[in-house]
Order: sequence, then structure tokens, then C-alpha cells
Amino acid sequence: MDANLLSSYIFAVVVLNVLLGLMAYMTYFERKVMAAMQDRVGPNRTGPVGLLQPIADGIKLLTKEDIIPKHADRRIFLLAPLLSFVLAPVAAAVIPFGDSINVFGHEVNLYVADINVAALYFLAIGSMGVYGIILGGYASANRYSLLGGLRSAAQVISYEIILGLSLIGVFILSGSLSLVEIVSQQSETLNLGPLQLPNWFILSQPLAFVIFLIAAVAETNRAPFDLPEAETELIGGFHTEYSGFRFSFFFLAEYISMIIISLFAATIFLGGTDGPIRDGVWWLAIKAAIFLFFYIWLRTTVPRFRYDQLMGLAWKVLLPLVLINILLTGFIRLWGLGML
Amino acid sequence: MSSWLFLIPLLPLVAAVINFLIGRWILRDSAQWIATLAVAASFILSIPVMLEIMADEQPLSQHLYTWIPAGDFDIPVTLFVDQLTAIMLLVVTGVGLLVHIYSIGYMHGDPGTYRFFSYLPLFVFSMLMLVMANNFLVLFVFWEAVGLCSFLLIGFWFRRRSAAAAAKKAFIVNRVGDFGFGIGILLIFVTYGTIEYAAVFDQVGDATQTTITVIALLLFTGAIGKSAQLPLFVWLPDAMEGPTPVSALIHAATMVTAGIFVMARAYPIVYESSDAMMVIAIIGAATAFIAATIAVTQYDIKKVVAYSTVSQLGFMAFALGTGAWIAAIFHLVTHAFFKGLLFLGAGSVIHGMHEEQDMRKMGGLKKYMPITYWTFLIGAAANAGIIPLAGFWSKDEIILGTWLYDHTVIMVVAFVTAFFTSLYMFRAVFMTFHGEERFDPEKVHPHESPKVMTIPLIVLAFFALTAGFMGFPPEDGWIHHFLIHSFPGLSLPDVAFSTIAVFAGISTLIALSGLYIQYLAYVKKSISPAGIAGLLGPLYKLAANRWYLDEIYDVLIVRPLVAFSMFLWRFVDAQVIDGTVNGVAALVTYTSSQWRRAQTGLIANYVVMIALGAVIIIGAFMLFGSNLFD
Amino acid sequence: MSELMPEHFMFLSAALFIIGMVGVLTRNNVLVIFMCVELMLTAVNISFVGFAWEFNQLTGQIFALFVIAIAAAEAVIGLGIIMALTRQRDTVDINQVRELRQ
Amino acid sequence: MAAEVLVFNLLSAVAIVAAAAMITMRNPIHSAIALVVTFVNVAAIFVMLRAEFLAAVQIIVYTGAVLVLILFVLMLVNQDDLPEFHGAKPLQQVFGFGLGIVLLIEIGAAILTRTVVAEPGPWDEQGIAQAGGHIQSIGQVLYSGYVLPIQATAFVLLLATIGALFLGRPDEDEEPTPTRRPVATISLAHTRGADDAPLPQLQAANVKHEAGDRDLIMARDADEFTSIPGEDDEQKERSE
Repeated sequence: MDANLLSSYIFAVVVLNVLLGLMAYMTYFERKVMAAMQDRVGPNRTGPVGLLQPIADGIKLLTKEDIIPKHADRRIFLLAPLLSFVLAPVAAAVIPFGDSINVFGHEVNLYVADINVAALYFLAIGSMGVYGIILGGYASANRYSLLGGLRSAAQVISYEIILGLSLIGVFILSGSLSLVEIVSQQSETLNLGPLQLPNWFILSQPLAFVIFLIAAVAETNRAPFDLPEAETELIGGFHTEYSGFRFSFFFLAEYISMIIISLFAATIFLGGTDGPIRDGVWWLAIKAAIFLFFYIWLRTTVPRFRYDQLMGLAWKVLLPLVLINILLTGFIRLWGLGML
Repeated sequence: MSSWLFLIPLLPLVAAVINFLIGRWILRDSAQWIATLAVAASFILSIPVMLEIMADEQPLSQHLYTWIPAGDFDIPVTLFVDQLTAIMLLVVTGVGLLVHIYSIGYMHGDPGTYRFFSYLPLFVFSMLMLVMANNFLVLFVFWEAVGLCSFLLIGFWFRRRSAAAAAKKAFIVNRVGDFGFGIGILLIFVTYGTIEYAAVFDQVGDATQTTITVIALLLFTGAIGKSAQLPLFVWLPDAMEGPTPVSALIHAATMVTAGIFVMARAYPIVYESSDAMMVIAIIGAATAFIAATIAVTQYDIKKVVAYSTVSQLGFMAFALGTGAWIAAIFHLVTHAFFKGLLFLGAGSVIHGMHEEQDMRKMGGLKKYMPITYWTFLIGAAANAGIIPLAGFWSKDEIILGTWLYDHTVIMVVAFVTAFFTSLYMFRAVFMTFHGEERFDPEKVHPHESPKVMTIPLIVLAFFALTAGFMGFPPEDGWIHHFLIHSFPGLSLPDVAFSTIAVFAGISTLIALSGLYIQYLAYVKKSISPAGIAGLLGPLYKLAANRWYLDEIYDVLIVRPLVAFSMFLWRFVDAQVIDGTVNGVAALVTYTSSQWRRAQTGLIANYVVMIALGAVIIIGAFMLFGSNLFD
Repeated sequence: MSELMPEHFMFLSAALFIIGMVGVLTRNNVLVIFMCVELMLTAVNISFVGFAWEFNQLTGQIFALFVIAIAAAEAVIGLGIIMALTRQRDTVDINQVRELRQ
Repeated sequence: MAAEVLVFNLLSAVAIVAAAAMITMRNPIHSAIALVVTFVNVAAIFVMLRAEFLAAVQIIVYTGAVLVLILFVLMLVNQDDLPEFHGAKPLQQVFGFGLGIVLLIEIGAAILTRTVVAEPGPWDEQGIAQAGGHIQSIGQVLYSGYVLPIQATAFVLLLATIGALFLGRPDEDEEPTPTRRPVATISLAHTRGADDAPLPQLQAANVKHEAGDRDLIMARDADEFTSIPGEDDEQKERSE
């Protein structure tokens, strides 16, 4: 087995574990931020400033009783959270965390795989994520769960279109679907007379960025688009019947999705590891953290959408906008190439 | 100039289209100005064309586009102007312009004015394209187009039953001739492999004598229809149902002469066949004589002029047949002027008499409408062949031609016809303008027509007076030397002055005798026309009933055709065809009602059938090898 | 069997196609039949892509792309029809639907 | 390379087993999940056959959209209506399997006995690398030779969308959803309308005594004990 493949495997293991750890503290981060915004203290009992709270939560969930409802479709009920949990971190494989470093005389790439269709791969994995929710909702033999699952299916399919289309502008400009290539293009400098700007796609595709952000929130089922699990209507939606570690799988999957989509957004629109001084993975972390903060911020401030508003937003507002964006970008690109 | 040729036909077409599309709602009365200006522009453009042809003696041509490109065979639309065409251009646009101007007055107040001034320039366009075509197919297309315009204009007042019937009659009778004409063109293509004039004429001699004769006669069939020769002239008198300016332009000056023009155009073909020429001469002479005898007996002023037209066309035809080509075209030109004048004059009379056409209810109009009288008199005299008016020169030359080319019988007929010509012309003049007033003065107040109508009359009268000098001295005039370029291989005959003088004398004598007889009959009243009619008895009846031609057609053609159509309808259509169709339908209904049982409505069954079919096909494919579907 | 041969994907394609066909023939549930049809389309796509791979061509892939696009359209219409059907007849049993008979 | 064959065989085996499971599962939702497994494996095989783009499209379109839609519809359909698999029509079963076996034999024979001969194209590994990648090479071929089919496909998709909207529209004879009644409040504690005047229809059975001074009025629907002045008059007029 060649060394390159081996280093990829090792790096994949590293990324996965880091993600899981991050995810745990993501919950802590969220609770602290929400507490601050709602003028509360937040977790502060376990460990210094409540830092051990996520671990305590984890232990609690893992040791809870595993309940399976009587009329549930057993196999699917067991399968659904696993599906969610397994699929969520897979998408991280294509995100570049940097170029390559030298470890013990070996070149180690700071990404698991640089495939030609990386962005499509990301979208494909994202589109698979709906299965965990819809199957979990169905298998619980609970009307609330089923409704949550159905809502989720419609919502995710709708917003997946928006998500994919909003990226096309970037693809047109970069001419590639490879994330490594997209990042390397963004590290170039854009000279606008005296002004020197990084060639980040947020600057050339602001509309696409905004739409991507909205669609990403909807795609990860986060507030204000958390209709699959709307507590006040569906008493928790698709995971109503789940408890213990199966619930924690859904929980983990949701947070991992958030982190990964933040990383993805930072990679596509904000130049990834590109920064003003000393390019590196920390820049990516900072950018992703901004997105994560934005997620939490949204959750605390914006009320949940009504279901028809949600679908109307996708099909009647975002879809036309994103199509216009593609059209304009295409024309500008052709003009830039001198073909118009 | 040749690059501007296309404007000559294009302008009337544009005017026609504009008037047709927006005339009804937007232009209304201004439609007449658009049409008139367009034709005037065409006329003005035609003058430099004529001058250039006169100067260079070379034909002009302009390729517009290729209408039918089909491999090696293509039909170009190319405008072609030689001497013959140039003269026709001037006649068509000139008379056309005058008729347009006249029509402004004549059609004043008619609700369909815009329509009239759409059809009329359309006709001018078609006629111009007809004379400017450089191949037989384009010629044929516009040959039909002028027929269409004629149909539209005869039936202009289509609410009048007789007008609609006359339009249909003209159209159908013309189709008979056009059928032969079309076959003639096909035969030309089959024989020579091309339909362009120049190419065909170059290789005329390659075909057998019989073929050439057949082609020439088939082309003449078209001319028989269009130029109202025996036996198809019956449509022309009926065509007088159209507005009078239409009669003047289409049924006197231009369209009806298209047949003569085409025969002259096809001169290299016709000239090759003496048999065909003989047939043409005989038909022409018979037409001229019969039409003239009928004209003497008519009371409708327009009918008289119409039969006169038929008679004059007969003159032209037998001139062609006897070999007096240039004389035929010469007569065509002069005839355009004086016959246009006569029609417009008749129209003026009718206009002034409040749509009265019967000469028995006229008389003594001279003092009411002096301009009309004098111009009509000039036209009539020109038609009758009074020296030195236009008709005299051309007609005399035709008669001279019959003698020169040894057609003695036709010469005699021509002289007799010339006598009748004089008779009917002056009969019309005296009955209309002289003698006692036979109309009801309480109801009818004759008045002179407005200037817009009389000015064209005066202009035409001027040409009727002077146009003959184009051909002076006879057989050696300007027109002869000009037109001879269009008839390669033809030479101007060298005629002694004494011969010319003798013929001129006889002609004049005949014309004056006709004048005198009519003067005695209608002005002096010393001869009773009714008495003469009674004296002639059956002969008069024959002429007065138009030689029973319509009745003969009715018995010989129309009734058998109606009976046959009834047979086709009642038996073939209703029984055989409908029976077959209904039978097939019944069969299908029965079969499908049986087959319907196979349709279980179960999708599963259908799917099984599809799969079974696939399995069988693939199995067959495996067993019989892969060339099964090659 | 040391290298990937055309027979591999051809057998896979055939097997999936036939399984799909058998499913269409034996199942009564319209939705399952619908899924079987999708499976058959995918089987055909495998052949397309396989031949494209074998002959270093891209045409096969492009045809597969068109098949997928048309399959998407078919899914939209098919599911629409099924929804209309269940709304009217309250059934998804293919043997209960006999409107084609008349 | 043997590993390649091994992987291919493994993927194929899973795909075929899942497909077989799909047609034998009683529950259509289980069938759908089996089909998802098949499709994912097919996508993996596409990757092996140098069709990465197609693999992504397969996942996004088929598993991500079409099958989700099918699941969606399956869940909307009442489970009691799902026909049973076994015992419905034995003839149909036998015939179906029989045809399948015959076809398998035929196609198997065809695959084994015949070879396809074609001109190899330029798109091997090097060719694709030269064009800049799979996407680029597919794009080149697609947009140079198949522009019209793309337009046609786009048109078909548009028509399909419109058709689906048409099929999915609400029935015309259905009552339109009633607009919100002009009722201001829903209160469990008060009779609505005038607070002090007791409603005439109110029966003792509808009233429950709760702790404190407040009575709970048990209503079957929101408008049961609501009098709406204008509307009541209208109804009266209509009945008269």
C-alpha cells in the first residue's frame, strides 16, 4: 500500500476525532453564547466555568435506557440514527485544511482526498443526510415524528437545490469543482487600482453567499428552519421517540453537519486557509467559528418560520434569485473571456 | 439603369400591399394617391429605360434572386428588358397611370376604393413582371397573376350577382386557355431542358417540326384565352361588369394584349412553324370578323367597345399569323391608346348618364359633354381607321401585311371587317352623341365629367391622334427599326409607295363609307337600321345573339359537365367513396370491438406482454444472429 | 479474472435489469413497480458507463446523464400520477386500477 | 489488478443482493432502503469506471431526490392500503420469475458468446487528465456535441414540472379553505361574546367546574358557543 494512501487514512482518523471533540465543545459554546444573549449564566457547575459539562452530558446520554417503541419498525428504528451519524462527518474528507506538511520525512497532505468532483461529493453526502431523519421519523410509529420526517424530506430537497445552485456561480468563476483548486485560486490577490483585496468568492459572489448561508441553515435543520423537530408543534419531531445514545447520534450528527458546512462555507467563500498573515489551518478555524457563532445567533434571535413560508421562500424567492445570479455570472464570465 | 429595374414593378406592388393591409382603416381615400404615385413613379422610371434601350440597342437585365434552386435546375427571377418589353413597359405604366388618375374621379365615393386601388397597382405589378420575365415559368406565374387581378376587378362589385358571375366566367374560360399554355411550357421544358427564353430560342431548331408546331399552338391556346380569340372570347364582353377604368386598362389596353405579347415573345418558336402561323391567322381573322359583326348589333355602349376590342385583337392575331409581327405590336400600342380612350370615354358617358349604358336611352349628348364627345370621336375615328389617326397606320399595315405575305382570303376578310369596324364605331358615336335626346330629362341630367377624368381623356386622345406617326412612313418608320431588334431574322419588307397608297386609299374609302352609312342612318334618318336588320333577317339575328356561342357552349360543355358532376356526386362520391370510407370505418369498428377483449385494463398484464415481447425478440436475436436488425 | 473485464459490468447490468423486470412483473404496489423501473434504468446506465469505460469514450456517460435527467422527469410525473391516483381511488394496488379498459 | 476486481465483485454482490431484497421485501419502505443501498453501490461502481461526475449525479439525483420523493409518497399513502406481496397472484409470480430466468439465460449467452467491437476513443486516463479532469472532459463532449439534446432534456424537465403541478393541484370541486372567521379570541374560561350574558345553548353538560371561580366550557369546535351577529341573521334569512 503506498504511503500517500496511508497518510490519507491517518489524516482521516485525525480529522474525525477532532471533529467529534469539537462537536462536544460546540454544545458548550452554544449554550454559553445563548446564555449570554439571553442574559443568563449558562452551564457553570461541572468543572471550571462548566467546561466539563459536555463530557457529563455525553456520559449521561450513553448510560440512559435505550427505549424502542412497541409498534416501531425495529430495524429501521435502529438504522436511522446510525445513518445520520455515519454520513455526517464523511463530507469532511474533501475539505482542505492546508497544503501539506512534512511529518517524519513524509509529505502528508492536509486533506483526505482531492477529488475532481469534491463539491458535488459534498452535496451528495449532504443529500444523503435526509435519510436518517425521514427514516427515523417514519420508524417511530408516531404521527409527530412522521410529520417531522415528511417536512424534513420536502425541506431538504428544496433547499438542496438552492444550495447547489448557489455554488454554481463560484464554479463558473473558478472553473473547477475541486475544493483544493478553489482554495488555491482564492489565495491570489485581486488588484483594484490602489486597493488590494483577497480573491475571495464572497466578494465576487455576495448574493450567492447570502443564499448559500440561508440554504445551509435550512439544510442542517437549524433554527429558524428547524421545522422537522419543531418542539412547539411536533414535540421534537423525528426524534421524539429516541432517547439515550440513539438520540445522541442525531444530536451529534446535527452538530457535525453544522461544523462541516461552516468549514465548507469558509472554504468556498472565504478563502479557506488563506489569511492576511501566515496562511494556515487557524484561519480556517476562525472563519468556521464565525459561521458557527452566526448559527447560534440566528437561533436565539429569529423565530421559526411557518411551513408554507419556508417552502415559499425556497421556491419563490431564493430560486429565482439564484438563477439570476447564475445568469449574470455566466454573462460576466463570458464577457471576461472575450466571448461576448 | 439596369440596377434600378426592380423598382419599376416593385413600387406598384408596395402600393398594393400597403393599400390592402391598412387601406380600409387608416388610408381610406388617400389609398388612391399612394397607388397613383407609385404607378407614376414606375412610368417615370420606365422612360430612362426606354431611352437607354434606344441608345444602346442592347437588352437590359437584372437578376433579383433564384426562386427555385433545385440541383442543376433553377428558376431565376431575372428582369429582362429588350425593345419589345420597353414598349410594353411604357404602354402599361403610361396607360396605367392615366387609368389610375381617371379612376380617382370615377371611383369617387365608392366604399371599396381602397380595395380598388389595391387591386389595380397589383395588376400593374403583375403585368410589368409578365413583360419583364426572362423565362417561361415566371411568365406563367404572372400570366396567372394578371388573370387573378382581372378576376378580382371584374368581380369588384361582388355583391352584384352578374358581376360575380362574369368574374367567374372570365376566370374559368381563361383557365381553359391557361391549361394549354401550361402544357406548352412543360413541353418546352421537356423538349429543350430549359425554360429561359434565350436558351430556348437558341436551340429552337433542334426539335422536330411537329413538336415546334405543337408548342406554338399550345402557347397560342393561352393567347386564345387571354386575348379573347375564338372560341374563348365569350368572357370579355361579360367582363364589362367591372368598373370602366378596369375595362380600359385590363380588357382593352394591357392584359388582353398579353397573349399577343407572348406570341411575339415566342417569335423564334412560332416563326419556325408555318402550320401554327396559319392556324393563328385563321383564328385571328375569324375572331376579328365575328366580333365585328356582333359589335354592329349591340346596344350597350360598353359591349360595343368590348366586341370592338375582340375584333381588334383578332386583327393583331392574324397579323402575327400572316407574319406581320411588327405591325401586330404596332397595332397593339396604338390600340392601347385609342381603345383605352374609348373605354374611358364610354365610362365618362356612363358616369354622366348616371350609370346608364344603353345607347337607345342616350343621344344628343354632344352639347352636354363636349370634351367627352370630341375625345370619343377621335378614339372612334382612330379605331375605324380614318387617316391620319393612329389606328389607320397600324391597321393599314396589317392589311398590307396580309397582301405582302400572300394571304388573299384573309385580306378580303380584313377589309370586310374594317368596314364593319367603321360601321359599329360611328354607330356608337352617332347613337350616343347625336340625334334626339332619348333619355328622360326629368330623371337624368347629363353632365360633363370632372377634370380628373377628362384630362386622361385628352392625353389619350392626343396619343390616339399622333401615335400612328411612330410607324410613318409605313413599313419604314421609327417603330419598325426599333422593334426589328426583338425579331432577329426578320427583315423589313421593301414596299413600293404605290402599293401603300393603294391600300391606304381602299382603307380610307371603306372607313369613310361606314361613316357615311351611319351618318345617314342615325343623323339624317334616311336609312332605317331596323329595316336593314329585317332585310338581313337570320344573319342579323345570328350577330345580335352573338352567334349563339354562349348557347352552344351551354349545350356542348356546360350541361354535359353538370350532368357528369351530378354523376360524380350522386354516385361516385356519395356511393363509392363514402361507401368505401364508411365501410372501412365499420370494418375497423367491428375488428376493434373484437380486439378490445384483449385489453384487460390491467397494467400488470400489459407489462407482462411487453416483457414477453422483449424476451422473444432477444431470443430470436440470439437464434438467428445479429444481422436480423441490420 | 485478474483484471476488470467488460463481462463484469455486463453481468451486473443484466442482473440488475432482470431483477428490476421481475419486480415489475410480480409486485402489485405501484410505488414498488416504480422503484423497479428506476432500478432498470440504472442497470442500463451501468452498461452505458461500462462500455464508455471499455472503449475510452465519454458518449456512454453522456447518455447515462440524459437517462438520469429523464428519470428525474419521469419520477416527478409518475409520483404526481400516483398521488392523484391515491387521492381519487385510495389505493396503490395496480390491479385495482382498470380505467384503461374502456 | 486483483484488488480492483475484488472490490468490483464485492460492490456488485451487495448491489444485486440489495436489489433482490428490494423486490422481495413486504414493506415498500424497506424496499426503498434496499434500493438506496443498490444505488449507492452503483455509484461506487461508476467511480471505478471513470465516471465520477456520474456517480455524484447518481447520488444527488437518485438517492438524494428521487428516492426521497418516493419515500415521501410512501409515507403519505395509508399503510393499510399497501397490497400484500405473497399469495396475491401465484400465476403472476411464476410467470414473472420464469420470464426473468429466460431473459437471464439469453442475455448471459449473449454476453459470453459475443464481443462488442468499437473504435477506442481518446478519453482514457491520460486524455481525461489532459482535458483537466472528469468534469472538464464531460463538459467538452457534452457541450460540443449534445447541445440540442440538453435543450430538449431541459424542456422535458420543465414540462414534467408543470405536469406535476397540474397533477398535484387541489381538486376544483373541493370546498375552498374557509378564510379565518372573524372571531377574536378562543378562551377556555369565558363564554365568548358578551361576558355577562349567558349563552342560550350552553348546557350544563358542557361546563366543568374547575378550581377557583372559573368555569371551563368544553367545546367540540372553536365556534360552537360563539354567536356572530351578522352571520346568524344571514342564516335565519336563508332558512326563511
